[in-house]
Amino acid sequence: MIDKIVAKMPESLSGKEFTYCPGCHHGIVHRLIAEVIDELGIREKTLIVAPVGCSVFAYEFFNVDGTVAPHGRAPAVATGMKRATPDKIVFTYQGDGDLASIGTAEIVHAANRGENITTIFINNAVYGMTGGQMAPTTLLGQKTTTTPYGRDAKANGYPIRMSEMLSTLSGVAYIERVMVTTPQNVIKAKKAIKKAFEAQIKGLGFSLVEVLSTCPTNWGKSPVEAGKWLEENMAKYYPLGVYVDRTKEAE
Amino acid sequence: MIDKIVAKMPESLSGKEFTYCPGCHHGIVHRLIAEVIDELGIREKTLIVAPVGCSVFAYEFFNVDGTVAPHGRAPAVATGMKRATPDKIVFTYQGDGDLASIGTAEIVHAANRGENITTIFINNAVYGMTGGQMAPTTLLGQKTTTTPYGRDAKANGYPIRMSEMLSTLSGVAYIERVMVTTPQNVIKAKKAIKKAFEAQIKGLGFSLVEVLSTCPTNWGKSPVEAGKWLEENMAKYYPLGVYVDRTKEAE
Amino acid sequence: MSTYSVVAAGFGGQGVMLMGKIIAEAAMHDGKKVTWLPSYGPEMRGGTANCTVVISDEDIGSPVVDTPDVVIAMNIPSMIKFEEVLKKDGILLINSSVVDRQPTRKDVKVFKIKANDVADEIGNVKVLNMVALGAFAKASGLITFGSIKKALEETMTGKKKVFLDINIKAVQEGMEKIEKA
Amino acid sequence: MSTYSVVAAGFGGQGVMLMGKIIAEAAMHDGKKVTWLPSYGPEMRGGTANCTVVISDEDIGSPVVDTPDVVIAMNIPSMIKFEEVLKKDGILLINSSVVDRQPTRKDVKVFKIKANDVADEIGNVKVLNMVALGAFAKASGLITFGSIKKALEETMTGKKKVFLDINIKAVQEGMEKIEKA
Amino acid sequence: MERKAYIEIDSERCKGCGLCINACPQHIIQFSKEFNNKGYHYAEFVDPDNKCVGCAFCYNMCPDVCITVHRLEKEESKA
Amino acid sequence: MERKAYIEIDSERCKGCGLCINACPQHIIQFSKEFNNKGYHYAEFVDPDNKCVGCAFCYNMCPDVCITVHRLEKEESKA
Amino acid sequence: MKMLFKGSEAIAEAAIRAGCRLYFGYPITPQSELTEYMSRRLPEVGGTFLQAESEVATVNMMYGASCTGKRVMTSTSSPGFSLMMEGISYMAGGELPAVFVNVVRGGPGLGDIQPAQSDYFQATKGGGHGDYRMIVLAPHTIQEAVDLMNLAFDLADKYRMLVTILADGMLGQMMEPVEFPPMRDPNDVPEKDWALTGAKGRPPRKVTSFHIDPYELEKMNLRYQATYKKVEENEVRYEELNTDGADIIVAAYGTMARIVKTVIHMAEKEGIKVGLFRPITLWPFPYKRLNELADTVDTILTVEMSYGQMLEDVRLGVNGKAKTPFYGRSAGVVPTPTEVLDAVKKAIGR
Amino acid sequence: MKMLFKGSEAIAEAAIRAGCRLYFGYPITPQSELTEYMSRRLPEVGGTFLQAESEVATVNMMYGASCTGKRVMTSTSSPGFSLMMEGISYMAGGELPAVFVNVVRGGPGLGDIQPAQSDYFQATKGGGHGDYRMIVLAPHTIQEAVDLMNLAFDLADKYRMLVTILADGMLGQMMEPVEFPPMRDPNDVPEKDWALTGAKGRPPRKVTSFHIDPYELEKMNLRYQATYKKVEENEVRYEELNTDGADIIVAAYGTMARIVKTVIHMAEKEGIKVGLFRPITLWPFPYKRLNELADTVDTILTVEMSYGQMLEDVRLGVNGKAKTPFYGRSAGVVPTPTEVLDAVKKAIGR
Ligand SMILES: Cc1ncc(C[n+]2csc(CCOP(=O)(O)OP(=O)(O)O)c2C)c(N)n1
Ligand SMILES: Cc1ncc(C[n+]2csc(CCOP(=O)(O)OP(=O)(O)O)c2C)c(N)n1
Ligand code: SF4
Ligand code: SF4
Ligand code: SF4
Ligand code: SF4
Ligand code: SF4
Ligand code: SF4
Ligand SMILES: [Mg+2]
Ligand SMILES: [Mg+2]
Repeated sequence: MIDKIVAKMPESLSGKEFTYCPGCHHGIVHRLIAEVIDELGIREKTLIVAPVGCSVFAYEFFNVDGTVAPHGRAPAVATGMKRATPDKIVFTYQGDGDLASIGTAEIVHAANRGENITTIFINNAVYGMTGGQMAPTTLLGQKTTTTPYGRDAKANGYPIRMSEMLSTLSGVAYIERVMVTTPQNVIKAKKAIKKAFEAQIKGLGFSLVEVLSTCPTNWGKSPVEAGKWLEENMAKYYPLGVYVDRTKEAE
Repeated sequence: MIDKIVAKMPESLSGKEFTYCPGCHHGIVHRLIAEVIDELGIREKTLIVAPVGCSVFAYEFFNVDGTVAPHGRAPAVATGMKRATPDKIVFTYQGDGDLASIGTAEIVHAANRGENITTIFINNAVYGMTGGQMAPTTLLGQKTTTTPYGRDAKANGYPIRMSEMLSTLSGVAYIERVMVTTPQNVIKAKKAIKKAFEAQIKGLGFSLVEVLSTCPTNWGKSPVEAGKWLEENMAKYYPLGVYVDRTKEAE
Repeated sequence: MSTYSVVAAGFGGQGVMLMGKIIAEAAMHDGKKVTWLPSYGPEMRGGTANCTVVISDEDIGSPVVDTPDVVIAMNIPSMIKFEEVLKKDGILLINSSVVDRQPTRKDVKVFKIKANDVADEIGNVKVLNMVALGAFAKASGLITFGSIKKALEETMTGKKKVFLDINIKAVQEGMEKIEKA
Repeated sequence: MSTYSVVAAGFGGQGVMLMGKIIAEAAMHDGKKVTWLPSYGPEMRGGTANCTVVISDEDIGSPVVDTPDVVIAMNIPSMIKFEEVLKKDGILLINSSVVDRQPTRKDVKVFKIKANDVADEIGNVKVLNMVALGAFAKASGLITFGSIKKALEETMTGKKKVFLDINIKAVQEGMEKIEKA
Repeated sequence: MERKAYIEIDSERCKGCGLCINACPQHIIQFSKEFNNKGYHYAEFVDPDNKCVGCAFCYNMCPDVCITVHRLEKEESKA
Repeated sequence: MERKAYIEIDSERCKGCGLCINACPQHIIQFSKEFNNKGYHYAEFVDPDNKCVGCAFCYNMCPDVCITVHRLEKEESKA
Repeated sequence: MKMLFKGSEAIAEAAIRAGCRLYFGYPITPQSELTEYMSRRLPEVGGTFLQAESEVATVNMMYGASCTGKRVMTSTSSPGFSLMMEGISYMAGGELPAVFVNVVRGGPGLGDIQPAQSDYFQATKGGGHGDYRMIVLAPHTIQEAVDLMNLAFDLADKYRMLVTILADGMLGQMMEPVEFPPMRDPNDVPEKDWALTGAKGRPPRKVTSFHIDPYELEKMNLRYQATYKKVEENEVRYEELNTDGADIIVAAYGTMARIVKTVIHMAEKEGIKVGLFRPITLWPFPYKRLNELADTVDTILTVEMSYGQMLEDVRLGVNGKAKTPFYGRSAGVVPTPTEVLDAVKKAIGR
Repeated sequence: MKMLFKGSEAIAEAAIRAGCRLYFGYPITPQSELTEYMSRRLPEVGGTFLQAESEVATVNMMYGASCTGKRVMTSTSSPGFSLMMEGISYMAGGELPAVFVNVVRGGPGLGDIQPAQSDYFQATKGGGHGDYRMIVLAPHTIQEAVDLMNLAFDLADKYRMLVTILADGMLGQMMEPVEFPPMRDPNDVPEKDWALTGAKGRPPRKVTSFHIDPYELEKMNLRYQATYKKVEENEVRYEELNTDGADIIVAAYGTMARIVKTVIHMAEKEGIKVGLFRPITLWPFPYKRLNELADTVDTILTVEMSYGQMLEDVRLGVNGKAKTPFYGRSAGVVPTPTEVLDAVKKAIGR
């Protein structure tokens, strides 16, 4: 009998303990990205741009060179990096406040320019780090610390569907929306992330994977309940699937 | 015989001479807006937010209260005004640099919130005021002072279709793209502008009219040639038509 | 008395912030000047939390305190961290339901309260903070039961009103069950 | 000569900016220090444009000049605007093809050149600026024909090279056709 | 033919862009020989044959709102 | 039954979120009675009947990368 | 009746009582409680709360709201305030009144979320472009913060200027008992004859900072400068404690000044008489009074939660008449009373 | 060979010769020619030009590019610079070298597009949040601007600091003959052992301004402060003209100093000996030399195209030892030599 390790901490993680709350999906997504980087053999030339948000320390958690951008500006920072050193693989990791609110202009234009970078977008319908305020992706009726009476379309606007919006742009090579609530869709999510990085390696332009994620702490739910709430509410409003795939056209 | 004036300077224009170059479409659009304001009888409660761009003086040209916003921020300024005084009719007038480049986040979120304001968007594929630099809407191959070798998708990104992108947002009541190259489509454009203002009057949310426009000076063409170039090039890439119309649903 | 300072520290879920707030409010009702200052930031997510309450007869200068007069340690890390800075002859109140080790300082007065156990007995482990608060009141003499009650009454309003009685009970039990070590 | 300043002013399309630039370059070739400063902004779109050239044997301080030594007025508004500030005994060169009125100052030297007409005769009205430039060189003696020619040769390169001869011609004609008023 | 309509052009306001000239179906607007004070060859309405139909095409295309369009209507059309 | 697979859990790293427990098809992970140093009831692998199939569902759901999954394979399956 | 209130929330409540019914903001630690309080409370009083998409949008929403003549405010912390610089310059140019609260945290960059005073230059010298000024108020207790809110809105309206409350994470996060002033009627403010309310029965009004002709723009600027001069003459505020016959005067503001108050007691016990000079208006800075005080002591020690920013204003005030040493820590580290006492002793050679 | 070059374009060419191959920017008058020159020229030398979607994006692209260790620059004018304040603070916190050119125009707000010096405070005192500093260079001729570009990039790399060239619309728009230094090989710069180049055969590197623990953040800050001190000791630059035995010294920088040079000649004719003190580094400011000069004259007149910003640094330098009157105009109006001469006369009572 041979004792074979089939799954363990990937090399592209630094091993530092995550600062996330128990059950927070940020951790799952980190691991998936690290696995993909390992599998593609690009660790030594990958640069991460972390956001401001709960994942602000992402640059510490990955075993790659990296930095943290001002809130929302990761796509611009990544653009600067990639333009300066096109041989590197550059990815941003961003929350919904970061990407869909303050950083709207930067993500739209990075996508539109077809910057050859990859963005992992964690949509947890809330500002996790600052204490559960409304995000642009907060669902209607959802209570947050800045929508204490529930999000109201008239007062606070609508939950924004970023993948759909960005899909209208010509510079986009790949966009998919996934979630990581079950082992099955964790595997799907990983495939999507891999495709996104592959698109960059092939030089096809901008790629993005939106991951519907939980924030058990600010949702006031247990990690398991949070996963259910996500499936029953968020996944309805934010349909999973591939929104753009120009990786085949290109082949 | 009665001598009847059938068309003259509308009351909602101040009468100040426009600072635009000969043949520039900004002037036509100004007149249309003023006519619409006259016809709707809302001059005394209309507020204009001018942009930074060739139309920076728009607030002087209209016979209404108004201001000029920092470059790109007109939708946020208008939001502030409208939220403070919801009984007023508030509109922004913005160029493509202003709205589609630096002001991307502000226009996206005003639209997404369904701010009950109206935006007139002048797309002339160029930064007019600052001397003909590339705009996000500059066509591929088009030479500008910052794309001296012609716009190249790889280096400079793709011409962005704002009406299409904004149409994905839930807060939008009305979006139409028009042009003003002939008397016939001038009349169509006016109808669109009227619909947009009516949407606001009815409280339906965000409305926008994109006007494909000429910049004879920076295109290096005569006004008449510029109109032709617009029809033959811009109108192909930026299809005219109604992109969103929730004014009927609402009735 | 002129100026006293209290640090309440523990895990996030142990209600130390509220404990500090009730201490401050009670002292206010007793006619004192008070400040309440939370730790925020690094310790916030998941880890430990603490707050500092200053109680004084005079206007309070600094709400930050180098060397507190009283430390309420609701868990081990808190005891380790704050035992060190406690003033000589100060009071160290330990939640002995959770803290199973002994303090090392010999120049301070140590008290113990089995806050979790007492709260469990009353019927709701969540009121462990009020049990500790009662013990604190007893050990320090800084605030009176009357003003604690008043503070609780003002805090537990609306939907929270149903929890008022058990919280008051917890304070009382805490005052009783405290042990001098 | 120590420091001389020249203002060239006219409609946007009259090429006054290039005229100024060639003056500056020619003076540079003559071994002088020079600055060239455009007006930009309010007047830019559609309206009038002007530039100021300072020529000196020494390092040049201010490139802005209150009272120029020479004014080249290519149209009526320019003449009206700059006649006023021209230095006493300064030179006022007028494009008499366009300016149909007389200057009012009596304490300045007035010269005229029918720049549009002369340029038209040569075969391209666009070189009217070089005609004026030639006249300026003659009237002021500030720059030599040789250095003007050199400046033009350096400027008219690539696709513009075909226009070199006619520009040189224009300068020559300007030097000849200038009239003292 | 009887005059049905005519236009007035504010020649000092005009920038000579020619858009009205290009738009007029009757070809009765032309560039002036003269410059206006701004230095433009302004647009002139020249309609000796009373061809103007009052369609306001010119007005609609004028970016500088220089044009006023008049129609001459019969008394009875008042109602 | 013979042991086919097993997992190791880094109990000090574990935050007791329960996602692995929820995901395990064999129900062989449970919360510990003890606290770890962070103060959490960490996850424990309790598989007396060798039910673990090495599916790595637990690994895949663990947000804190606490789990290492082992499979015991026959010698010949090496190739 | 006094209530125990968190600094951020007390400021919010005080703003509402000062007649503010419009809040635009974007969450950021350590002031999100202010934003959150507004989101709960404003709907109760018929006001409008809007979470903007960013601080850039925030300042521009304020610009728009202020144009209409209504009282408007926002709150943020350091990086957010930096993003507002362009808009602030525009508002100053448009002579628009509004109130900003900057709950300063450690910097530069993302820094940390602990209290600091390292945005003094930004607030007082103009972080944005152009020759503009803001009135800057620096409360040192929650009660003072509450009291200054009324003043802030009144000064803003009176002078058509921006007013910034420069607080820090400590003041924002701590609780103290406060007494609130009565609720003011938001409509009971003097009419603004420049506000954009619709051109009904009057010529249109324009709010602008733009003039293509520099001489016109200069005229505007000379008007601003005249206003600034008036403010410098009339609105200087400071507190003095123990300065009479002091061995040394310590200049400090905000939270730092609280700590100095503790130091005064500690020093007394060691026989040192420490005076406190506490500017309440950081702009206009109390140069004149400080210059007078410089005649009475040898040493004016500046203490800041920064590496020396107010220090420059202190030196400008003292103008060479006394020694001006400095003690400060920054980046979110708050000097302890003991440290400051040591600095005092060192400054007077003890 | 000398060539007649526009200021903006000369700066661009000089940057390229200094080894800069990356330019990010957004058009704005009066510096768009610089942006446009880069768009033409960089592709010729294998460099990268990118027009960003805004100045906010610009500064962040610079951040990213600088992380990789390459030389990078941008140029803008006042409102655009204001939008960069957050990013600048982050870059300062990340100790990232880069060069900014601010071609200042009249403000505040949209202002106008004429030359001004009203962004002095913003550049020298920190328009962004936190205790950071930038090196600020103020050329007064195009040749000097060209020469300073090499220095700017070298200082930026040496100290891992931001360097700002503070110019104005006049310097940007005018032409003068210039001589360019030779083209440097962009790869011929000292290796940066902190740059993000991929974690190959070494532990990963991180660029950050973030530390949740204030004591860690303080350590970073103390390192910045140590660097700033070194720069203050080693990099002060200024020009003195005629200061020896002068009746009055005028302090002025950039374009304003050029005008003062003309005034010196004019004054000479009237028998007044005017000295010029021209700081070339606005930060670090030449306080020490100014303090020495204050011993030699009664009056140091500051002249600015603003309402008195450098004036504060002059006063800090003089420290009460001489009179420090001021003359300035702002908003795009440039004081004429005659006006300045009058101010000189008034200052010395003639
Ligand atoms: C300019 C600026 N504004 C605001 C903040 C405060 N802030 C930090 S994280 C954050 C939002 C985080 O939300 P999100 O991007 O959704 O990430 P999450 O924490 O949910 O993963 C905000 C507003 C900041 N750091 N900088
Ligand atoms: C923050 C800022 N950046 C840049 C500018 C310079 N600027 C003025 S107008 C303009 C672009 C105008 O283009 P567009 O919006 O398309 O209007 P147009 O002139 O073409 O009508 C720019 C970049 C500015 N005023 N402010
Ligand atoms: S606050 Fe929410 S998003 Fe942030 S770490 Fe905790 S669970 Fe995750
Ligand atoms: S530059 Fe272009 S857009 Fe601007 S006024 Fe002239 S023609 Fe119109
Ligand atoms: S109204 Fe019609 S017919 Fe008459 S001039 Fe105008 S375009 Fe021509
Ligand atoms: S369209 Fe108007 S501006 Fe143009 S030529 Fe005709 S009248 Fe003149
Ligand atoms: S590998 Fe599969 S069966 Fe084994 S413990 Fe994990 S989830 Fe359960
Ligand atoms: S999923 Fe990971 S962190 Fe959560 S309980 Fe299981 S082992 Fe612990
Ligand atoms: Mg989020
Ligand atoms: Mg445009």
